[in-house]
Amino acid sequence: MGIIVVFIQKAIGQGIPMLFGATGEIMTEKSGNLNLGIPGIMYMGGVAGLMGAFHYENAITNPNGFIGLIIALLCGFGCAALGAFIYSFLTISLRANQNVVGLALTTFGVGFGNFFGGSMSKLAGGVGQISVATTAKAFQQSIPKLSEIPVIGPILFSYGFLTYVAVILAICLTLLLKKTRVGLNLRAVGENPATADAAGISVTKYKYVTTVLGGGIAGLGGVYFVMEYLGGTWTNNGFGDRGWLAVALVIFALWNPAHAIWGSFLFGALYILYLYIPGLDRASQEIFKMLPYVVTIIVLVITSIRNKRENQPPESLGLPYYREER
Amino acid sequence: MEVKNAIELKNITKRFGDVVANDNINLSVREGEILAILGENGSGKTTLMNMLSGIYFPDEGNIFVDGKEVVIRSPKDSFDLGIGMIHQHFKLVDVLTAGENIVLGHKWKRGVKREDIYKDAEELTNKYGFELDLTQKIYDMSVSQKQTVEIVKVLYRGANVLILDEPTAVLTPQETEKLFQVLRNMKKSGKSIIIITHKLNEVLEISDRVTILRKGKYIDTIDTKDADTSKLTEMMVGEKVTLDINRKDPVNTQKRIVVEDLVCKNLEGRNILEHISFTANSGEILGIAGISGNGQKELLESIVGLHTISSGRILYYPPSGEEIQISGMKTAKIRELGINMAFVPEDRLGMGLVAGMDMVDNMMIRGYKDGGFFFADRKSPRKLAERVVDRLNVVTPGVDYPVGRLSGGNVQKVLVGREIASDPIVMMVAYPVRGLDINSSYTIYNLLCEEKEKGTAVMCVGEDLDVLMDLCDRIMVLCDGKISGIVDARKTTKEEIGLLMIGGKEASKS
Amino acid sequence: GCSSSGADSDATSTAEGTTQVSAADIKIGVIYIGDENEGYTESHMKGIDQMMEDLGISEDQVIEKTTIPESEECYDAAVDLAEQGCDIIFGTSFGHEDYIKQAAEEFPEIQFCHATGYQAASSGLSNMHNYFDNIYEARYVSGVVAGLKLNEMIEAGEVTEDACKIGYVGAYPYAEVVSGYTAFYLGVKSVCDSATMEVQYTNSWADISKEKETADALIADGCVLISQHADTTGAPSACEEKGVPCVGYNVDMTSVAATTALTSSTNNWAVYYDYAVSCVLNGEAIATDWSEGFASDAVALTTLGDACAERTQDKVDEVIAAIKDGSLKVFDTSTFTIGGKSIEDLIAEGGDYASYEQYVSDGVFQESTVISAPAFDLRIDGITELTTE
Amino acid sequence: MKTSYALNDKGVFRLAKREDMPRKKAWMIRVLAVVFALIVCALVIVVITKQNPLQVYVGLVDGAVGNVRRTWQTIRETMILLIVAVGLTPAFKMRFWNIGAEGQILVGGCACAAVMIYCSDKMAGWLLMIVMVIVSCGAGMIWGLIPAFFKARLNTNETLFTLMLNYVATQIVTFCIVYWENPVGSNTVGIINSATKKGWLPQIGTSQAYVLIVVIVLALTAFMSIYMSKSKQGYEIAVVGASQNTARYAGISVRKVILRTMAISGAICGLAGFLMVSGSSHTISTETAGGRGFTAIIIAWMAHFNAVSMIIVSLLIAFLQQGAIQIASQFGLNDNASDVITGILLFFLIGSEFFIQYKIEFHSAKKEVK
Ligand SMILES: Nc1ncnc2c1ncn2[C@@H]1O[C@H](COP(=O)(O)OP(=O)(O)OP(=O)(O)O)[C@@H](O)[C@H]1O
Ligand SMILES: Nc1ncnc2c1ncn2[C@@H]1O[C@H](COP(=O)(O)OP(=O)(O)OP(=O)(O)O)[C@@H](O)[C@H]1O
Ligand SMILES: [Mg+2]
Ligand SMILES: [Mg+2]
Repeated sequence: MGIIVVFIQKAIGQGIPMLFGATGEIMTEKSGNLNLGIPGIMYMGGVAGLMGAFHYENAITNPNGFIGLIIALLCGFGCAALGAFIYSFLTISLRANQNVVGLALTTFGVGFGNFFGGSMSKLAGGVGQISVATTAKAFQQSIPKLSEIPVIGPILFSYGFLTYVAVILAICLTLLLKKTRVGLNLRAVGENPATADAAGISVTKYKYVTTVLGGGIAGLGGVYFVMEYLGGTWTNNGFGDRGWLAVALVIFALWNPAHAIWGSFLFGALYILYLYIPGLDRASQEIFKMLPYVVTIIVLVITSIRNKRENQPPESLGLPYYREER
Repeated sequence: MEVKNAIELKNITKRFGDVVANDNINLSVREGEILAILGENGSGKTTLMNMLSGIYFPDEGNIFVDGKEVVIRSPKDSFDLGIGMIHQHFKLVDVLTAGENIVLGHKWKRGVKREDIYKDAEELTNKYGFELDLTQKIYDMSVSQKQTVEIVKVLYRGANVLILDEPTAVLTPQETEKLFQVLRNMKKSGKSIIIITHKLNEVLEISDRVTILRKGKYIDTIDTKDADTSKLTEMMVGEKVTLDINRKDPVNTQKRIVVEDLVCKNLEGRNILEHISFTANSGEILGIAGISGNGQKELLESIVGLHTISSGRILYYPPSGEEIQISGMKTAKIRELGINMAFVPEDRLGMGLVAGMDMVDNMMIRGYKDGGFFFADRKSPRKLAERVVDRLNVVTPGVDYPVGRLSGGNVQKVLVGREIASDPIVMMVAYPVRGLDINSSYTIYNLLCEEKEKGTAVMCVGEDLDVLMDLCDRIMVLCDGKISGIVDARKTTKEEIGLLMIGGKEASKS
Repeated sequence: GCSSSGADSDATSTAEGTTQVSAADIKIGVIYIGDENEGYTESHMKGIDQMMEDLGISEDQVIEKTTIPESEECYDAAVDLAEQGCDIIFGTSFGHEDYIKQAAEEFPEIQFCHATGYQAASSGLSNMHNYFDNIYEARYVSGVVAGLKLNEMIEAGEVTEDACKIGYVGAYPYAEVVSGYTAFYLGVKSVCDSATMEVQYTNSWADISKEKETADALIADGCVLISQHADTTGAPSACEEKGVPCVGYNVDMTSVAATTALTSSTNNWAVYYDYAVSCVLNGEAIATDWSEGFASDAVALTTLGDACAERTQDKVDEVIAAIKDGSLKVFDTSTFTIGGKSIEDLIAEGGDYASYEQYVSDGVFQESTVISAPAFDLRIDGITELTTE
Repeated sequence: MKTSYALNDKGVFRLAKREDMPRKKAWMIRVLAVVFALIVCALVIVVITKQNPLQVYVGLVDGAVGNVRRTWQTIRETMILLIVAVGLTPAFKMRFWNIGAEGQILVGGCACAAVMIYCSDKMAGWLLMIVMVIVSCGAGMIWGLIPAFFKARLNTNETLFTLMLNYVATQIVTFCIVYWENPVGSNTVGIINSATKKGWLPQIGTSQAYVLIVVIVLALTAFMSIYMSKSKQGYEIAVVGASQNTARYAGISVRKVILRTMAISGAICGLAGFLMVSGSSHTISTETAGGRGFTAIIIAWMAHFNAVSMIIVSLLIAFLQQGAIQIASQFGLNDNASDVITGILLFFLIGSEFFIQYKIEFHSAKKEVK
């Protein structure tokens, strides 16, 4: 029982960064931009959040957790959004191929993260010496009383606020897309920019805004990982391949952020399952570590069997828009 | 009373690379009139209108709306000036509903519910006499329904000037009539309308004045009441041309394709063709009439192996006389057997041609397998492309130019030209002159007749009954996936066919 | 390639000296698996820096190549250093060894030293050397620190004696790790006899999230103290969240686990670098295998954390002193059994264990004497590997 | 409805597509982009390291082509990047988003290592080499065919499929390493057949020359370039890529083409794995592909799939990567910093294409009305 509760907790903890990434990427893709730079952007968000908190805590003798938290969020969001802005400028204004820019941005972003993460370690006096305890505490603060309820407490209420933010953001984006005028316009831009343009919607503006905001949201996934999950520290490539899994999650969720919520928890669970199955040898552990990827493939195949019109990517995904192009 | 110009274009020039699409053009539309724009394929009609709708920006020249000079930078600007355009290729979002497409981009006020907007839109449809289900998805709609959505969309935004680019190309005569009724209603309420069409009878029927373009240049504007078909054609082409179809009687006919009790289903599993049986003969043109969407497309596609067959047989009889069953074979297989069937599908750039490739590569689609084992031959396709350009007057900077950038009519010419040039034994064409100017249309008709005389079995799906009756030898009418009759084209009447098209019982016994 | 034939014993190894080079002329090359942002490499870098200071060698005499993977790139790096005129070249990662050896064959006049490897003696190359630290000694002492903490927890009633289980996050199941965790466990046992230990492998040297998840799973499985042989702060940050005491490796963990970090065992690579470079400066031969511990300050513990039990420091000092003077042997064969039997008995029985005869003498498993790399890979009683073999 | 007038007080910027840019000028623009990128990178270098950027660039060049050996290493890296890019090209031309080159390389390399480990003493050297090539290509081919099969049958999204297969391949390699590692538990396979050199791609000329790799890769590049532009199969690929409906109409079996093309693509990537294992590293690890599968995507696209451009872009990137090793040791600008610099350079190069394809026109509003 206890182990299962821990397992669920950990699965959710693993899932949240991917959920942020997927939500950001869905927002981006709905505008027709396939941003494969998300893995890099998440590194940028993570390192910037940490840097903000680190410099704040170092500059102030008595740092306040809440202020540190706000600074980390702003820095993380801002830096990730900046990464997404580079992508936007190149693909939207300069009409560069989205995939090339995305992959280059991933190279850049991961390098950027590791570089500044390393510089920070140096400032802090060595590997593992970065300490932003106050801010990290604020990130990790769970809901007081509620989290103490047995079973339900740990499963539902034991997380820092970013976990809830991730879920709420995903739900909000779902509602935005389904219910609002902006959502409608956004979908039109991603499906058929020429139509949206002819309808007087500013395609460029929508693409820029959603891509930049989407990047920012994905960046929060990096902030979550660094601040809440790791308690405020950095190791090179520590974020691993979660960024790619976030991109995978987008398709897994069929471009519906609400599906991404449970999808991310599932991915998270599969990510750590091998640790909770007793009696595995080293070789079979490696097979178990394949699970998130294999399951993604299986789900992918199953959804493609039931090939519904509504389950398709935005029609113009990946294509630049140029009004005069015939 | 003084006439006021709703729109005036002065000295407009537009170039695409070396192509001068519009060369110093002047044009005006008065308030409350319907102006037709006429011109050969590639003469720059669409381009000119796209500058009004904000898609293109003129290289030179000035635009006046209600007498004031304006700059139209984007569709939004055009919109704000009360100009609405219905494009040759619809601009609709497939996965959204009609209602959503209509309100798209519209800035409704806070607190206004979408339902209220739908109510407004509904009122509008009633006012002009449309039939429209606002909750239907676009991808479930027929072409004419999509067009209705387009028109309602433009009207809903309060357009004063409506531009329609070849709106009737894809409509049945009945639907066209309905559209014209709507246009007349709109004219009555003071709106100005610009319509591009290649059908001269429509020009004569609906417009007040006609502006004629030729090779990107402005020729003249005349009052419709002073015009007739031959005058318009002459102005358009620049010289006198005779427009008639040189139909000979079929000689030495042999059966080529025999279809026996064919049944086909569509994707949703509904029968789209039921118990179709007929014979197509060499040396004969078999017309296929019917309201679009009644199985014409599927019929042709199943013969060439692009549509799966539920039951029934399709037999092919080569001149040598034996019987080959081709039902159930894929296109590739049929080709391998050396059966040369030409096919002009309805969907030109989606099926018949590759938009991004040049003419040479598009010519290769047919017969690229010929020749050596490894290398593809590009020499003969190049020659063919040059011949097609020559023969059909394709307006293009060269055979290495991407087909997708050509004007709508010229794209069609490339496709039809290629198929005819393949020297087929069986030839199937769907709407072969859709989007073609009148002169080119007759060129095509006569090419089809030549094919027939050469002994080809020709099947031609068409919507213009007058033409079908002049062109074909027999006409088969489809209704609801069934054959409602096969008639002799020389003896039948428009009324008879019209009746069969809506499933007239009496005649269907034949 | 490795075509040199004949040389089959280590007799040739230290016979000849090195070509003498002056301190002003010497050039040193180092190949790192990571960079300064990774704990293991950082500790080597500190060692090199210290050596430069000790021997008065300037920056531009040392060429360091970072993030060199265990592939042909390592060979590329090694020969490149050789061609740049290095007199002695160090390679730091286990997987570098083959490539270092390959380069050593090609450049017989240059000294190649490889950390954690095991092939120098058998390679028959006089310019190829292995080195390591007796890190097991430090792990043993850190085990003592952990054991004292366990005792304190038992006394405080936080855990019962028979539920006194330690979790160990290991990288890979080979001698280097097995030797380390066994030493740690023996240290624990020396003060807290009821303790047992579970080992889970991450199959990676540095994966912060895997290490954290592994620690979390171990804690969920009932482990009340966590130690590690992996390079990141992942496990300590899990411990800090759960309030479970932890013992780290290489890095002082108090920054991430202020309230739970006890201590970390660390290597002081400067000792070897001083030695090896001095050998070249003096024209002396470098030992084929080198491994030193507390006696020459090649290993150490970080400052004890606040969480440590009372009077731990005294005990630590006492144990270190005993190790130094040789009165305490970490792998004293009387302190552990395998399947209930002593290693001596098992060797006598023959079979799989017979090959351990070369290591066991005088009631002690002589770790790091035959070759510098750890050799102890026995799975002793009291430790369960969660990853089965 | 009230009409509001768009005002003509401002001029209008507009873009026009151009096809007429002469080759020379296009390359000029690209070179200019590189120069700009170097200037920006120089600023970055000054800010983050306080080093003299010129010296850093000299170090970069020195690291890449400073001596014969370094030059050969750069050539080797160029060739390996090139072959992967060449392998990806048919898939991309078919609009099959194969981002699984990384995995295809890995399984190819893994298969190659398996043959080296298990078969070295069972067959003659030349036969071993042939078997290795076949098995590597075969493994890569299978890895390419799996997503192709589902794409052809069910139109399963191949982007994600191939991406996921990368990780599956990594896990398979880890799995194999558990059996091959030496010593047991160490996770390193070590140099395979280091004593006998069996299964090692022979080196022609001096010991540091990778002539054979160059020959193989360039020959393959030339062949694939002809295959894509001149052959019937190449034409089929282009048609399927443009429109599957048209392909069916043309009598092309779309499924067959998808499978065949991905088989080729995967096999070439598998061959790249062979070259990496047998030709240079002589071992297998999860790092064997080392991100080249992704880098090659950038290369293929930036080069617009043109063989000559691919060689140039591969060289540029290999140059940067090899140079980075040198500047890392010389100036402490480690791997990560060089990723940042590479990223900036790529951004500029990618962005410069815009100025080759479009021209910006300014229409001033002050035009007199006639
Ligand atoms: N975006 C574009 N890029 C390149 N060329 C273009 C573009 N738009 C139009 N053209 C060229 O401009 C010329 C005029 O084309 P336009 O579409 O205006 O003709 P049209 O009169 O509408 O012909 P049709 O009756 O066939 O529709 C053609 O030669 C066409 O190739
Ligand atoms: N979220 C995503 N992440 C990664 N790849 C994606 C994602 N969504 C879509 N893709 C893939 O990116 C590719 C580019 O999309 P695009 O719509 O341009 O394909 P296409 O060229 O039209 O091919 P198709 O004929 O299969 O539609 C597609 O193959 C699509 O499956
Ligand atoms: Mg698509
Ligand atoms: Mg037109």
